[in-house]
Amino acid sequence: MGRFWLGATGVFMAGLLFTGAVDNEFYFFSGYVILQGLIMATAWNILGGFTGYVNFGSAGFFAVGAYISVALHQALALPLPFLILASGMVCGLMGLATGYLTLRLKGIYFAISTLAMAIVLETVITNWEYVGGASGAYILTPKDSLFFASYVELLFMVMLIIAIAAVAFARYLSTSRTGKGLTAIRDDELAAECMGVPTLRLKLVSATAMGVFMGMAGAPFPFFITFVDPLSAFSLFIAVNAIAMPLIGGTKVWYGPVIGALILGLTQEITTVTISSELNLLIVGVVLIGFITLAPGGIVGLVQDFSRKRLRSKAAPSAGGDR
Amino acid sequence: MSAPLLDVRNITKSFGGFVALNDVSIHLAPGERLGLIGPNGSGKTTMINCVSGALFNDGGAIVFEGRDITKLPAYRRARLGIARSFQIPKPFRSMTVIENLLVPLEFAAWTRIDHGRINEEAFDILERIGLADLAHKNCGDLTQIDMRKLELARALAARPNLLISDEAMAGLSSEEVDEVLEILFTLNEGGVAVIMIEHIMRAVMRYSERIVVLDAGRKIAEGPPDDIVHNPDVERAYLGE
Amino acid sequence: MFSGELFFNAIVSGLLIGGFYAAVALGLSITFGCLEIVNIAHPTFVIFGSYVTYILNVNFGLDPILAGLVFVPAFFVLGMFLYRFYYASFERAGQESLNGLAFFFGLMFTVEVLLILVYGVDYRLVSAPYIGQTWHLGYIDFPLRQTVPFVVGTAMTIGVYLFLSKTFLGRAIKAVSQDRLALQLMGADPIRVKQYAMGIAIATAAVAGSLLIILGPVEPSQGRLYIGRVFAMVVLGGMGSVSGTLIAALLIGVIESFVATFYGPSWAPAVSFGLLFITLALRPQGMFGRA
Amino acid sequence: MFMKFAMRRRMLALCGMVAAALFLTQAMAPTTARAAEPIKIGFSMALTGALAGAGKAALIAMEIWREDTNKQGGLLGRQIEFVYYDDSTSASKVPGIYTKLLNIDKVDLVVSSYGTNEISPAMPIIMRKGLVFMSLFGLAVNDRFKYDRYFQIMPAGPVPKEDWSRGFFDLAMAQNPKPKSIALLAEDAEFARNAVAGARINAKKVGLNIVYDKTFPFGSKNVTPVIRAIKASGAELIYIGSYPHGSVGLVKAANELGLKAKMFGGGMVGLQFAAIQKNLGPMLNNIVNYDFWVPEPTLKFEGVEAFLKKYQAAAKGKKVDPLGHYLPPYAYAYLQILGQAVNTIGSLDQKAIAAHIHATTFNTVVGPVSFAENGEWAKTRTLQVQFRDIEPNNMDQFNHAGKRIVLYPKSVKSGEIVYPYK
Repeated sequence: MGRFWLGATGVFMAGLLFTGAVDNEFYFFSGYVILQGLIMATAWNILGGFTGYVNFGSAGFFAVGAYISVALHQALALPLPFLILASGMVCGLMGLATGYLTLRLKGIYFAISTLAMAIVLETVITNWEYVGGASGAYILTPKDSLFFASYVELLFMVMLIIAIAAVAFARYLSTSRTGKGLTAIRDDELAAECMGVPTLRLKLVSATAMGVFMGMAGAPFPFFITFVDPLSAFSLFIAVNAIAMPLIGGTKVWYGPVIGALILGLTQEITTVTISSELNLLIVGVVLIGFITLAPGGIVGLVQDFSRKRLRSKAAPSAGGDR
Repeated sequence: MSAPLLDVRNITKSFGGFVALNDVSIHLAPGERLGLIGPNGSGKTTMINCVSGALFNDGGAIVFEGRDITKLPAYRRARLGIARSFQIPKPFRSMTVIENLLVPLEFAAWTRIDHGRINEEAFDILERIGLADLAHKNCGDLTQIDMRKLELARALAARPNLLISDEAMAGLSSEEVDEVLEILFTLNEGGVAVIMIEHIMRAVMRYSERIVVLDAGRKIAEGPPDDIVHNPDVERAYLGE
Repeated sequence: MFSGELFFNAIVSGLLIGGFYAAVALGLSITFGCLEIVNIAHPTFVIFGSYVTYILNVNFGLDPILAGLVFVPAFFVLGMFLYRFYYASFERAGQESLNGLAFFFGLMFTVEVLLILVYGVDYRLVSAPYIGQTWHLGYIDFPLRQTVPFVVGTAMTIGVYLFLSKTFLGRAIKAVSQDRLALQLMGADPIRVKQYAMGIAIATAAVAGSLLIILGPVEPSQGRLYIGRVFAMVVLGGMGSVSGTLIAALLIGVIESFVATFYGPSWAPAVSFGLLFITLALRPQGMFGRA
Repeated sequence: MFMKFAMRRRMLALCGMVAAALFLTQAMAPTTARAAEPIKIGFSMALTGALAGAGKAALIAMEIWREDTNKQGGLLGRQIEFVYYDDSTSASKVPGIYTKLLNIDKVDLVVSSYGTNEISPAMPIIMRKGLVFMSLFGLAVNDRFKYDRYFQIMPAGPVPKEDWSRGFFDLAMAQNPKPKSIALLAEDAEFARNAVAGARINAKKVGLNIVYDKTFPFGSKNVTPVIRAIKASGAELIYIGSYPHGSVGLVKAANELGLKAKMFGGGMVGLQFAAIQKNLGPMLNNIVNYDFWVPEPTLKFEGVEAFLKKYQAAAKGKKVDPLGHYLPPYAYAYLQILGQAVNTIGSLDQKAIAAHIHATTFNTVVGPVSFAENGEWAKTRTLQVQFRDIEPNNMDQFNHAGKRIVLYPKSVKSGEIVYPYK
């Protein structure tokens, strides 16, 4: 068991302890929203950050996840874990299909088709009366919350598990041989292909994984919010966050989106209850643009540059004139 | 003639209405050094794009080591032993020099190498090419000549039987050209067949055992360098009517 | 309920709205098609154009179209500045794919929020003497509220088409990303050419914005509704082909109008985006583009 | 090694920052214990995002109520304080906000945000705490939750979906000869779809033939084909559920195409707002549409004019509806009811307050209000008003009687219907 898994287990145990020790539900609601952002950001980054294929339709995957959950809950009253798995599977297939149709083209076409796909999906769900269509659907919070004090604590732990799974998968991808192939694709796809990297297959793997985790992030949403309609499920804010968090944190490494999600998510939760106004939204936009233009490597990139400089300036006097 | 390593049979490729390659055949023996020349827009790059799999030809067939690879995607061809360098260097910019070599080692050559010795392999290649000092440098900081060398080193790391070198010397000084030629000669001595596309005539003439000339998508001449120099068709193609 | 009256009116109505769509897609056809800059914030600039139109119309009673035209030079400069910034930040470093795209995304979001900060989320409307009037030709209706945007939008598109094919700068713009050699032979500096091209593209947004607000009320986040649609038109029309974009815009207008008239209006957006999706998957060079 | 160390140190610093930020929120939140403790009313409100226009107008009205009440001595002799956060019209923020209000800010009373989407996410939290929940313009939220301390101020009526359009149908069926056919059209979002769903039920009940029944996409730009299809259907009545953007497009298209019908309107949101009324001008004439308050003599309840005067003064330059007829009086009234109930009971005992609200008819700026079992108005007072003699480009006209005649319900009727529409 590596240090990562020790850390992950630590985070999980801390989460459990937190649910046991803290009564104040506010933290769980806030935590849920931040974790949702974290999963979305990590999922987005598996494709967008690792291979450079931008997905504008994150909200579409998320919403489909949420609505699969609504539909199966209504039809079969399946318990939450099954709903999450089903949503993950459907959205994974969706990622695979979109990828198969468009990933052979230049990245920009993929970006546009995800945008188009999100709108097609919104239209479909708006007209799908079984899940409430445009009028929305109510999902009453189940009474049973296992051994947790309240249902939101259960949801919080569920999200924590999904988050750990998503981050672990992203880490596995980026540190494995596959990860090297993905990086090669991002740097130069043609060169990668000519160096023996099966680019289409790797892109499909990423697109599928992205879909799976976005769907999983969406599945518990109806239970969290109790009333879901297309406008709240396909919210632009979700799509913006899924892109902004990795870009702010750093797209090249698996922990970039995690850092971005924690910082941006916390800031958003804090500003909501302190200084909220349009200015607050403006800050997100300006910070995003600022990072993209000034620090394209995100926070991780900044830290790396900084420590490299420090290393150099420390090494300089002793190694002076060596080379 | 021994069984060819590469046999390009009557391939055709057009873009919209523009015919870039028209019924061109090329063959190459194992370990042979072939020069591919022609004026701008004659179809050289299209040809090697078709051979390496970056493009698919419309008609004709490509056979490599007796196997029809016409429909194989580029990465499969790389795994079979066809490697190429690019005219405009395409390094993996976010990686260091040695990491650039690990990509072909781990993908193209994966089934043919000892997985435990992969870093040593990469170092060996860098040493042979003369880039060992720069192994951990970010490849964005390389000079022009080092960038060209990296292109070759990376192609080499794919453990090819056939190396296609696409204008590896464009823009280099006379000494640098010699340096690259030296590398290509050593490579060939190791048994790798080479197709060299080059505008620098001095280099092609010195390096090639045989030369193929393309003009406007057709093969207009083929033969040893000395014959090609005196071929009237070739002269016309280069100098105009 | 199928009748000649419905049928021909559906066609006319679709063409009228299609002319307006062309005006919105035109700028993107230049930036995306010719310059390969993925300005997904373009529709938001159109909304911005609507708001400046609104200001002049409400405060000075200026005709909306005139108001849009007044702002064309300012938008032109804005576009040039935007390209300079884009070039310095992304294109020069070869980072346009991921970061450039995300930049426009952030820009869209920021402009939208700025408009909300200044004007709130209320719907803004303009008044003009022709809004509400209708011409009739037999049983076919030409509501001026849609006919005026159609005429102006189509005229602008044709104007830009002529400019691109007949002038030196226009040809340079068309060559700038496809044919570097031709550009060099023409002796044009690609950066300057792109700068002017972006200026023209954003300038069209000022006019398209005035057309949008003539058609109906405008609020800041509305631009998003158009992103997919205009990209659909540019891709369907064959990247960078202004004439193709015009045809695609008219076609999408007519298809939407048919779906709305004869089937269910609520499926209209899925139809045009579905078309885009299928085009991308099967024939990415566009329906009217060359391979 | 050094890099790792530097990294770890920076991570530590980061964690520190996060912790500090968390601490700050705690510190910045209003502190609880204080002498002569005020009563805290907590709520979430859409101050940014799509519904910010409504949310801000509601907040202005609520603040007027707070000032008015504090001047008269507050509640239970204590001054009133608001603790509110912006949900930015994003439903996912609502649960967090209400748990913060209840668990950290320890508010004494809660009221809702504006609109169905932002009300229902708060319900499970409020229900678990057993608080009285006054809600602002949610449509049929309690149908699913069945919470007996939920009270909704929008005068939809006990069966919200159907009561909503009851007036429209009562008016239509009272005409001679009776209309026979109806077209139904809904914009694709929650309220409009529900309103039309109710209209569909009503239409079937009175035996109307539904000749057109479609929905169109939210925010659609080109509604001309829709109006043309409706025109071709030959429907005598046209009932529409739509949002501001769609409403404006539909009214303009109907005029441009010379749409003829016996009655046209119903559930069009947007026609209640001054800016849109001014822009549409005479195109509005004869449309019969729902509304909640108009300056007709039959609706001049005690206090409403004084309130609107304050509102209109406060609304200047705030990017909200300048006249404030539609929503603000109700945002004032839902607090009025809560305040009256608290003062009568004399404590914050939620059970007693809820029981009292159920049992009482309250006098408010929107008239007498009493609640049904499910927390909706005991009887619908969704007005059907008809636009009359509207002049172009004149906003002030809507501040006076005679422009929006109340046709329904009978209790507040101020004129007779002009029939047919065109």
